[in-house]
Amino acid sequence: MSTMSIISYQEAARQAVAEEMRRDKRVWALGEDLGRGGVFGQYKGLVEEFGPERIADTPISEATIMGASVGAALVGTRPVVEMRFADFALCAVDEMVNQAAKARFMFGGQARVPMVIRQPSGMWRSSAAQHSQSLEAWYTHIPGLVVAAPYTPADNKGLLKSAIRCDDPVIYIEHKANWDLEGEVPDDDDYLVPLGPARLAREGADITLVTWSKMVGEAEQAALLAAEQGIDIEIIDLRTLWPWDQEMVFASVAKTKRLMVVHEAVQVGGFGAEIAATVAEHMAHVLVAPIRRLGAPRAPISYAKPLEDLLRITPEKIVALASEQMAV
Amino acid sequence: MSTMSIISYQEAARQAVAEEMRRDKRVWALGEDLGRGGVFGQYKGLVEEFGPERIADTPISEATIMGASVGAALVGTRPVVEMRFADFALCAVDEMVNQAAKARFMFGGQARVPMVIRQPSGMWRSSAAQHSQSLEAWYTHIPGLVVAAPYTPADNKGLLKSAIRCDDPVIYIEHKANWDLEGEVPDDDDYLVPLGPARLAREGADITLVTWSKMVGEAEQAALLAAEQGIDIEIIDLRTLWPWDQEMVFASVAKTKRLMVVHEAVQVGGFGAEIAATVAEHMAHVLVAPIRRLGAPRAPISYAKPLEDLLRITPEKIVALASEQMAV
Amino acid sequence: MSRQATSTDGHNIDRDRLVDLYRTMRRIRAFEEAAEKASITGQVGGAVHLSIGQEAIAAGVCANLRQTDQITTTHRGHGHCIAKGTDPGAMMLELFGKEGGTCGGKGGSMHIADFEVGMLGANGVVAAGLPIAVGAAHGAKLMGEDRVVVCFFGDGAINRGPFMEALNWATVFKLSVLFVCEQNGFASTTHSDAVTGGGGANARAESLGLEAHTVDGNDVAAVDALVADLIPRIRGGSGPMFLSANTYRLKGHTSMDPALYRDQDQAAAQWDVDPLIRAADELRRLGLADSDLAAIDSAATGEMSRVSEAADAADTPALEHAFADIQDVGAPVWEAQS
Amino acid sequence: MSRQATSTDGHNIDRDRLVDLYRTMRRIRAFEEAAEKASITGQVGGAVHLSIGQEAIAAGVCANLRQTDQITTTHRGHGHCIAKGTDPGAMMLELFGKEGGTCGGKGGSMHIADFEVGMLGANGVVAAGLPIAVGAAHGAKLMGEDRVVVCFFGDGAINRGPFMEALNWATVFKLSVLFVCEQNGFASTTHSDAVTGGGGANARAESLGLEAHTVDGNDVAAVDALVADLIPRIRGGSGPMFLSANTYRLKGHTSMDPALYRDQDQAAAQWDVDPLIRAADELRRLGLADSDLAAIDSAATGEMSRVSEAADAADTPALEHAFADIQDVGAPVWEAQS
Ligand SMILES: Cc1ncc(C[n+]2csc(CCOP(=O)(O)OP(=O)(O)O)c2C)c(N)n1
Ligand SMILES: Cc1ncc(C[n+]2csc(CCOP(=O)(O)OP(=O)(O)O)c2C)c(N)n1
Ligand SMILES: [Mg+2]
Ligand SMILES: [Mg+2]
Repeated sequence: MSTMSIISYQEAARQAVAEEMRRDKRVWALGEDLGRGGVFGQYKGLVEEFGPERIADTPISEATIMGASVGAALVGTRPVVEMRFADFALCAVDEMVNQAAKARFMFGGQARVPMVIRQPSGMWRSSAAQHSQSLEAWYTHIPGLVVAAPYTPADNKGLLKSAIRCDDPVIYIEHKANWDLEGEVPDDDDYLVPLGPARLAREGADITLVTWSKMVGEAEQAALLAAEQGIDIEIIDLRTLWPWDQEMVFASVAKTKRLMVVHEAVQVGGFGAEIAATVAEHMAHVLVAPIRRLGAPRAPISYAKPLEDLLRITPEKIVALASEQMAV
Repeated sequence: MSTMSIISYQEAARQAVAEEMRRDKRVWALGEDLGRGGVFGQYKGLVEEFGPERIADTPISEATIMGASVGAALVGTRPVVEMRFADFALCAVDEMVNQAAKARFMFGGQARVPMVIRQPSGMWRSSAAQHSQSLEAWYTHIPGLVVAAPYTPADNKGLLKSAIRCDDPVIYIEHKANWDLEGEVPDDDDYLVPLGPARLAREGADITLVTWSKMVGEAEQAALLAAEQGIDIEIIDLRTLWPWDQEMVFASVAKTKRLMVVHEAVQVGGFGAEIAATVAEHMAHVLVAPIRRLGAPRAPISYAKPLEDLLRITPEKIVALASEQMAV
Repeated sequence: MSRQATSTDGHNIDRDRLVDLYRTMRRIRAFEEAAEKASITGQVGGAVHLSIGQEAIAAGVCANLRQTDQITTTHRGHGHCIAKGTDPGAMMLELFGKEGGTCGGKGGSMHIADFEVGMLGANGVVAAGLPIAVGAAHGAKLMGEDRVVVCFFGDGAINRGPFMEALNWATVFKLSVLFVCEQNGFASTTHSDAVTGGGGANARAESLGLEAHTVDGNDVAAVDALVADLIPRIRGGSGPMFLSANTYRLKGHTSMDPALYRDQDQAAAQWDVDPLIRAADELRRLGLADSDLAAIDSAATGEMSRVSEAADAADTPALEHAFADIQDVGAPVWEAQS
Repeated sequence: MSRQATSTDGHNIDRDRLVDLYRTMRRIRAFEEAAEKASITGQVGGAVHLSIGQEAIAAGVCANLRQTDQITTTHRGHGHCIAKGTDPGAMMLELFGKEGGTCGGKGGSMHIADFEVGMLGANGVVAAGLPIAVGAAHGAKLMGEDRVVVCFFGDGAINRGPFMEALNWATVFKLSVLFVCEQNGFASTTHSDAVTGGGGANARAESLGLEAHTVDGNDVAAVDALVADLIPRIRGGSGPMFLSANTYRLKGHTSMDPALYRDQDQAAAQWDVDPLIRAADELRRLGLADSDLAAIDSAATGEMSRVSEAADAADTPALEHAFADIQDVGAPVWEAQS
């Protein structure tokens, strides 16, 4: 039986990397400033245990951090690539999309590209337009990529370990505002959360709310508020966006007959559209209210806090939409 | 009254650039091999008329082709940026998304970024996974960007001219398999197709089919086949994806009560999801059949023709889906 | 690095000019000290990267530019903005995220821009300013204008691909750009040297066809003298040039960074070769009275504490600005959002 | 370029070795002539970039590699593949998009790979192979293997940012990479010189800390001799090195390109310094009989016309392969698609 500890989201990820590095000599991590623990401290202490070869400080060369990782993965190592901010991964898109995602297929299965691409995402402390983006939807659109976006510390441990063990490139999205979030996490060295299945974060009868990453927290708060109005929200924390757990979502919608999708990313072209469209295609007959999406307006993220806040998904906005849905 | 000529999609674009360069000294074009007419011949003869400063041959430096264009746009010129293949634009994503799309906003409106980013897209002659992608959905997700994807030669002239006159960055997606497509195009130097409104490509009573770029042609063929089965398809050629013509789509769906969205891009996370989701949110009550999307499977594009063909949207696939929808 | 002697002696700098340069540096310092404070108190919400210790480069370079000349800068760009003529009041409002900020409060420290004085923007993406600067110069060339564009960036930025692409581009198109590399020893928490192969910035620049210079970036008179020589040549059509300015980042990477990863004695010693101290020493040598120096200092401190107070008191931007200046077609409509 | 004398004389090359190199070159030539033909007839559907005229580089470099050594190449990589030991039969099947192709027909000419012989992949994106090669060498270092990785690319690729990043990376991590720049004068329809600033590839490499060499890339013995010297040093831990090989692209950019944008007389003259002609002349000088040469030539031509015929006759890949090897979780299911 596995014991549990209460640790932070960040510590959970740190443990995941450390455990996998102990377990498998081929695993290594690279990125800027990792030797001092990484920009958010998520690599703290690792260079002391594993040395600077396996916790590698790199030049500011995102394209080559990514491209070299592809090469290193092709020859059998398993790089954990730190992109620091998801926004900077935009300096390495050819390497992610044209190389990492396609090499296995283009080469007819001769080689694998086992790499994890960590992309801390989302709004965090007035970071403005170039340091706040949530671009997970992009990666769901690219064949060859797995996409994960955990919310709980336990998932950040178990999914990151699964991602490191995965033989395909995984876009691994941690939320920057989640680093300090604490929760129960199994101590077990082999605690894995499989890539794919969602997590039922809250059972409810009236509305199925599908979300991921930090928005799970907002949804949970919203559910409490909604409960006061007699609305019982079921929350599905998708945690893996590709593949996503259609089965759990469909089963829930079959029960609640209502669907809401909530994400921090821009609503237009967000991954919520995929979920909404899929449910509309397959479950229109059971729905008693129109599907609702809640994402950010299609605006760059403002620096000034009140303007930035305008773009945030809040529990209040979720509840408002929930009541609207129940009113139909 | 404007006279018309029958010209190709490629010639239409060439005329658009030439006319706008004559009209406005600030307009210039840059990219690899433009001095020899560009890789598809779409700049043929322009260097002879405008000289090598305004039809500029660049090094193979996509990031700087894009970034320098941002700088040149910020100071008042109007670059037409040739990316050659949409796939290569992935070498310049920071410059497109973090810089071009955000500068006007981040700088509080002090400056504009009038640039057109031409991204020839789509499957063309067994070009395999790195030369065939359709990534328009990505750009619809990015605040600050306009996205256009014309199908007819007339639209390729009128929209490209509008894009060049637009004060914001426009992602301009031409289909590589369309260059030789001929059609009537107004000779008028001021023939503009505004960014935004869709084009009703075919009137029909039974199903609204929303599509864009080369798939309009497939849809038109499908409509003929479907007509033989008594199914009357209305085709909306979106031509601008952001902003898209919600009004025309909604009006058509209100009439036909059925929606199909068809695109060449991967279905998962494609722009079809946005249209489907939006209609599901707002028009669920009028629909008599579930919405249907038709896009490519989430697979890299194979080189071998029969495998490549598997990924194509064909008139037959469209008709099959249409009959299915009518059967509901 | 050991303590360096001031090398201003050789430059025969005019005292009045040095006073002006000193004043610019002091104003930058005072601005950043105020910004640092406001960052620590939380009045400034976003990341603040201080150029404390690097002011001589901003001052010495920009003193040689016309208002119509243009610059691009980085996350660490307050000094360049002030030296180019941006109003510190508007800058501080921007840092506070307030109405009247250079960008209406929508950009913050890392996105300050002031097109009226040729400040084409700070940038949150390392090395992203290089292609933009090159493009601004390309635009000038196309329009037949004799502007010079100065591009500031750090020693960490030279390892990003766009660095090379931009320099090559500037050479190929013979553009009027001065690239200024601020060699402050660090890229965030990493020693720049540890991740930089070969002969460094100047060797790379020369290999790309640029004339490359090195200057003691803590010696404002030396920077001024050298740049005074380079800018007219660039304006005259020499093509792009490169300048490495050796300096030291006296503070951490951000205002929140205690910078414990570096040798603390060495870091402390760098305060002795602070460009402000060196310029003040030189001014004294040139006969400026201590009281005159003190007056400059207190004017600067006073100015910046006023702009800081004003910024604190100012209004936040009207909410609808969150949806303004996105794009002409297809932007969200404020009324629909609110 | 004027006609160059063969410089093999100085290399005291063993005749048997030169015969082997000649045979490799001739096989590459014959493969590409067959591919060109199949491209023109439409049997090969995708773009075909011929390295005709550049074979000496592939042959001379790869002759010095072990099977466990690795290479990456570009859109113009047939020669490198054959020289590294990839079966031309599988390559031709790949070009034809047939079952049994190196990549099962899913990649085509621009994505040939053969991991068993250390051929880590061609690439459709210019310069994308450099970081990958560097990463392969980084992997070898981490795993304690003494492999050398050779990275082939063109003179146009040196203007993309990843070129600089990859070279810097190789220096910083002291990796066992040999970068080979094929200076064929063109980047597609553009003269490479016209868009390349400064001293070119070697100057850049040296500025990044790499030992850089130049060789007459049409002289297979010279290439062989130089690389024979470099590879053991690299394997011994010297760190990365750079080699510019001067050559000429005798054909157009693709098999469809008549290359009318270049001086036709100059282009014609280049056929006289074709590396095959030069090697054949040298072999005759070393006493090889014309009949022996002819035998090598006809063996190569025969081999490649057989692989071409076999490819034509082969089956197309099973359709379900379009959905195989995408990813372990979340790939489309063939049954659901068909
Ligand atoms: C492309 C990119 N990668 C990483 C970062 C994170 N980052 C911000 S500043 C910095 C260090 C930059 O060092 P340098 O260029 O020397 O400038 P300095 O901070 O020393 O002024 C890093 C790595 C970024 N902003 N952009
Ligand atoms: C990033 C990128 N930009 C542009 C292209 C189109 N392209 C293919 S080959 C080529 C020329 C490459 O020149 P060089 O590197 O000298 O190789 P060569 O063709 O001469 O062997 C270009 C521009 C591409 N494939 N990838
Ligand atoms: Mg620095
Ligand atoms: Mg070349």
